[in-house]
Amino acid sequence: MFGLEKRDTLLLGVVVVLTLFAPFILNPFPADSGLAQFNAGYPDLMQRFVIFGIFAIGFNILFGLTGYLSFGHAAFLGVGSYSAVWMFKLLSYNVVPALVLAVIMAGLFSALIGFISLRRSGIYFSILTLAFAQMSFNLAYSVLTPITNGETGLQIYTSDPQYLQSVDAPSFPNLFGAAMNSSTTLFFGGWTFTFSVGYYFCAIFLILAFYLAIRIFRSPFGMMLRAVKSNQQRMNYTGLNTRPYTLAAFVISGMYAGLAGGLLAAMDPLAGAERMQWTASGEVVLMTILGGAGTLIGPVLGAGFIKYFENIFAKINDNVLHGWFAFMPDGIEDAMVAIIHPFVGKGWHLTLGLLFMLVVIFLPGGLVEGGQRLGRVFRRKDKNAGSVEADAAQRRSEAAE
Amino acid sequence: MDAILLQILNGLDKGSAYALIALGLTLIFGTLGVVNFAHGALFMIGAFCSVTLQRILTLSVETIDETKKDFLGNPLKVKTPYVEQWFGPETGQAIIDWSVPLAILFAIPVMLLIGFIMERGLIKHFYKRPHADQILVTFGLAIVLQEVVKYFYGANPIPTPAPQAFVGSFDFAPLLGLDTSLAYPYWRLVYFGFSTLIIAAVFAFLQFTTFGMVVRAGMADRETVGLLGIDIDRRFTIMFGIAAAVAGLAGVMYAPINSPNYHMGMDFLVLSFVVVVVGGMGSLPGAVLAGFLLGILESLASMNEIKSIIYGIDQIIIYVVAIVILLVRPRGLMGRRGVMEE
Amino acid sequence: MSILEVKNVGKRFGGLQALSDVNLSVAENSVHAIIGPNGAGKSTLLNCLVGKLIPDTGSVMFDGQSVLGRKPYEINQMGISRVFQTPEIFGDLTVMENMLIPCLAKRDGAFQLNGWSRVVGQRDMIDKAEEMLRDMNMIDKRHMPAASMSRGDKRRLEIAMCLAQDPRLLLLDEPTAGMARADTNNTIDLLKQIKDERDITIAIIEHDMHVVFSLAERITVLAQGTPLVEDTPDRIKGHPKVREAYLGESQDAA
Amino acid sequence: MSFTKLTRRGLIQTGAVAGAGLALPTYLRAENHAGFTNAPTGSTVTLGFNVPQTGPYAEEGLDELRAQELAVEHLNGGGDGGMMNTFSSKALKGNGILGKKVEYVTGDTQTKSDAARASAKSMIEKDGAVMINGGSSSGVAVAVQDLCQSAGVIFMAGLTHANDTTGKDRKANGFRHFFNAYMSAAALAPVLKNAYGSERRAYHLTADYNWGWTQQESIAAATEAMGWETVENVLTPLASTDFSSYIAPVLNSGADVLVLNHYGGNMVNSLTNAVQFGLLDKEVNGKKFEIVVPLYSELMAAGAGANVQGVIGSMNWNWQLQDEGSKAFTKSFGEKYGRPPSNSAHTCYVQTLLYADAVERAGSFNPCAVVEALEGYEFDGLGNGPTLYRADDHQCFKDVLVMKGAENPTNEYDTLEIVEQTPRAQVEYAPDHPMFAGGDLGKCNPGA
Repeated sequence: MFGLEKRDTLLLGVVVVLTLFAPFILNPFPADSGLAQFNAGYPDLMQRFVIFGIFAIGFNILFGLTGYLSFGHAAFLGVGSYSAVWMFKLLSYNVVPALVLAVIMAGLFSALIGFISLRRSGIYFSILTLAFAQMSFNLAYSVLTPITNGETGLQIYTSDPQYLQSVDAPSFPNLFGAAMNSSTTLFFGGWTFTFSVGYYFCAIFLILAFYLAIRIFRSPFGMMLRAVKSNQQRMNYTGLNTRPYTLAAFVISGMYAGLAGGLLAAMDPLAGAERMQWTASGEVVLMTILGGAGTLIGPVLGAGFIKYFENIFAKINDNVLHGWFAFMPDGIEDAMVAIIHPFVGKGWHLTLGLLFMLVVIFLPGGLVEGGQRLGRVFRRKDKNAGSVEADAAQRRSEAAE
Repeated sequence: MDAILLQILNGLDKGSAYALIALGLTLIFGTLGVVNFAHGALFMIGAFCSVTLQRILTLSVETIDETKKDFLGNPLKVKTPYVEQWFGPETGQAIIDWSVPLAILFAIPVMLLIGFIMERGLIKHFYKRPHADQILVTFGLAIVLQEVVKYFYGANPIPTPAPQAFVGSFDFAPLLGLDTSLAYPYWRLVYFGFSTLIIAAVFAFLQFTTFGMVVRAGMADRETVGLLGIDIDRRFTIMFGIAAAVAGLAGVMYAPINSPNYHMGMDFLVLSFVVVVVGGMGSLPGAVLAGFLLGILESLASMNEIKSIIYGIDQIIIYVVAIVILLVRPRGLMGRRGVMEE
Repeated sequence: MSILEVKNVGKRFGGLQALSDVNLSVAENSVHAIIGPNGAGKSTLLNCLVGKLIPDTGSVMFDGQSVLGRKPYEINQMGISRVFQTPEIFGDLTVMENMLIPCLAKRDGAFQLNGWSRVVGQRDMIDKAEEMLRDMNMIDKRHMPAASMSRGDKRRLEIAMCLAQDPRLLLLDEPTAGMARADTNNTIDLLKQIKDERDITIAIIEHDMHVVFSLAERITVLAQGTPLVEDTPDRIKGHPKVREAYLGESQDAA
Repeated sequence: MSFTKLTRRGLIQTGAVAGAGLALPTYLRAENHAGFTNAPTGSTVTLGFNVPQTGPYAEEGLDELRAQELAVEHLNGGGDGGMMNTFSSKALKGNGILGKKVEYVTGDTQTKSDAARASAKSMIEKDGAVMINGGSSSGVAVAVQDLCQSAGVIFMAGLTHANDTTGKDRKANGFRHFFNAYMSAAALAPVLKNAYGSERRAYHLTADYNWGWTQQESIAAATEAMGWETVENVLTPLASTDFSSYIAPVLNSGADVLVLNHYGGNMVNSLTNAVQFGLLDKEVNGKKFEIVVPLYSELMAAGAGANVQGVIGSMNWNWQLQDEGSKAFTKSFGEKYGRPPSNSAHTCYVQTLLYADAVERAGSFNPCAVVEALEGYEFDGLGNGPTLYRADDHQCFKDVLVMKGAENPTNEYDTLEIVEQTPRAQVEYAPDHPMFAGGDLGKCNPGA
């Protein structure tokens, strides 16, 4: 179906179901229960899941397929956001021109940086992209303040021209009138489920982005990209020019990043310079590898995982902890809180750091590999040959041995 | 003219920190082939060795002074450090005053140990893994290390003063016969001297000891050295320890220059990689040269005369240099031809 | 009719004159071997032919066109394929994919942004690749990752990949280096078969005299960066200069 | 099962139809008729405390959090009541807010606009917070204030000092108790004139971002007005850690005062570097060289250690103030946490009380009612003397403290001493002052 193999159709189906039913899936606990802390089904976080999913899917097209480790992709995300907000400022709150410009600008910017950076490979490429990204961030934060509004972040003022904004259109990013921040809530017993326009808007892009990624993975072009990763020498002596292949991958992933940036701005019309910082680039690298580089679903999982941590774990404070362990005797309660305290709330970075290390050490194929291992334990059956997902994860773990 | 001289002097001092960090990074990359993103964290831990020693030396007995009040109006608890009790107030004060230089002695075993543990416990398993994995696992480690430090020391910078004897600055102007002032802080001069010493010691160690010879041979051609039946593993562990110690010592002495905080390692990380790449991956003299060079360039770029020509140049100078070098001379200033050139 | 004309090629590395005044003419549809002791400049010469190195002096003409200054992939697209000393294949890809890549390179050229079509949809290419694999007796291995094959298989795959491009000139760089005798013989048979079945010119750099004399129609002996003699295998065998410069040493090695 | 809408604009039509069709009156929740975002229903009300918990300002965030927790305790009738006893308004009874027990959620701003907004959004969308309080930088404050405006909740800013927060970026739903760069400059100028004379040549180092620029602009204007000359203004990259290359040329510039328009880690490092260079020991133009740090904080002073000695700066509040409110707050904070509160802790505590009080007086959590209650509100007893929340820009006007690094601190908490309490009249300005121009409060937004 859709020009896909059966397995891929299945995978796409899973992604579609997961994204469409995310408001239910991510809110498994009743709103007033103690575990509601772990619910992630509120619009902002769900939007982040899919937006960073898109970002990571795009990044994976570059890193997972060609093996070029870019430390500068956050710059394209930032460019996308700035472009989108500028469209809001100049034209109207309609997201269509904003997203179009975001993708185009990110594409142009990544073509420029890619053209220069791809003259080198390996760690040099990484450092070049890192240098470009840091430059962009430094400039955006201060020197380019007229364009980026620096520290505060680019936002929309009532004094902005908005030449095409009609009077009755929502004063929030919208798709022909459907505002991104509008939502409907369903109360069902103790549960509340929120369906937001913004989320579903992003979800559709995620599904499209995922579909496109499958097509690229399974195309001759995708195969060439994997060949670049495997053996550039052989590429050259097989009459293939690797530079346009890598550049195309770079630009495609840059456009994905631009789309993600544009969507971020569409969900929340403010673009901060921090989203261009190298640590933000590092974050997408971590997402991709955590989920499983070179696999289709991995980056999406990785993105969800990290964003979940950032947003849920950081909000657990001692007060909440005491709430959880309240049923225990006082001494033990305090001890439990003391043990967990360093890892949550302000210590969420620590947990994240430990997790990265554990995943990189024990699951080089990322969460996808972890899932497969689990699956194998349950099925006690050898993995099916021919699955790219399994292969990519497998290969990374072989390389690790 | 004197302004430029001053900035060059200043650049040398800044550069000495860059050079020391890059030197350790290059040692690890050159010998072990590992891209160590936790190197900045080692520098930070070094600086916290100073803090820790200062804390240990100021461990105090508390006595209650009824005549004074604390902020709540309760009698003030007066703290007297044990060292003052044991050695008398004057010697005690002097020991505390000299805690940063003393921390060098404290830091060497600590950093070596941390280096050994890191290499044996973690890095060893990553020799054959792709660079990306190395970057990730060491990046994860860097986060963990800095969070642990933050847990114990807090996020605020901790003042770690240099000994009183080094307070103030030295004026070079009379020496050079200039009539303006060319003042430079004593402690920064000490830092420069100290770095030069460490750099010289590392080079001497590699140049004149058998151990160093083997390591240099290993840097040039690891497989051959392995084939010679030399236990390269043990040497690599030691090299990692030494590299950690170099980074740590750079941090120990840096503590009085800028009050240490838990994320100072990350601040230096990107920069130190740029230095290594500019110098030439795997080239020790390159790392040192590039460290000083970038320090000087950065200092010069911070002058208003230059900033008025290119606004904001001081924000990006380091990266511009890195990009130009990588494109024009990919093996770096002193990298060997054919080594890591692609 | 010669397909490859090397004229007065010289190449210098710092103080070392790696090649000087090399003249070489490879006739179309012949098997031409280049031999010589270590350091004779064989690999340097080869690298000058495929665009990895640019000679300081002289010219290299392929089929009447100069290859100098062209990138390796351009030269390959002109019709020169190269087999490496250690097999260079796409280790992470399956055998089938390894075969498809040169097929696509032949059809689509150096770059094609066909991210929307599907690999499985390239029926003609797949047929071609499968036929090639069948010829090489590797069809049953088509789903294996290439890296997991034996060395002999990797070599055969690499040769197959080169042939899939229907090159006019096949360059082989010590194709049997480090191989067991049986594998070497297999490779010789394979090359003989290729020579017989195709309109192809083969230039081979080899250390192993057994291989050279089994295959070559003409041999050029290179010593210290310059051609010593060029002749038929029989004449080379007995040539005193060659014996002196080369064979004495290499018979032990072989 | 019922569909109910929490939507403001552009509600999905189908949702509305389904809601109308399926809704049964008995299941409809009361808050949906209250007409504003997150109207508290049950017996509790949730406040959102959004402070930096990671990154360079983590320590400051921690102190804000302490104060906020203390405020919640006091609002719920726990502890000694702190400033509630000294507050001029007696609306708060210690029984929560409008009888609802106060609960709170916390989040990490990371001192990044994006992260701060994400955290605030999760508090609003997930936890149902009616008010967001806290933060430690102006970029974050402006970003979160903008978010609260569009989401329809109240934003009570924490530490934010840039003029823009209540200047060009002012918002109807946002309130700032903290002082600003203009007020710092206005308070500092006379003190500086007294201390250092009116013929001084000042060299400015300025953090190269929005806050730095407004701070520099303000202080330069104020000092020039009293006769000082600005020799040079050098912008320093935010990412700088070593300021030596910016400080080294100061001595040769002919300047005799160095103004460090830096905050946080930048300020700790630049001040430490300046002292290292021995600037304070020099004599230039026959005068002793001096350093000025327009915005001080206790934590920065602690980070800079002995280097702050003799350096003048300004603060919003300090625990050493002797008014009843300050004493009460310092006592209850100190007894709970074993340390005196910082001025960012104070501002967050006061903001929480002010919000609660405004709700009590308005009798409603509706943001528009709260805005009305706070606008033009005069109060006292929360430190800094009589204070006005100005209606025009939602900026508090009160006395500003001029501080000086203590020469002989007796303990680790009194490294700064109060030089002068500059009266409110001296730091006031017109709402349309050029440094604050271009802003528009807009209308209060109650959200849903």
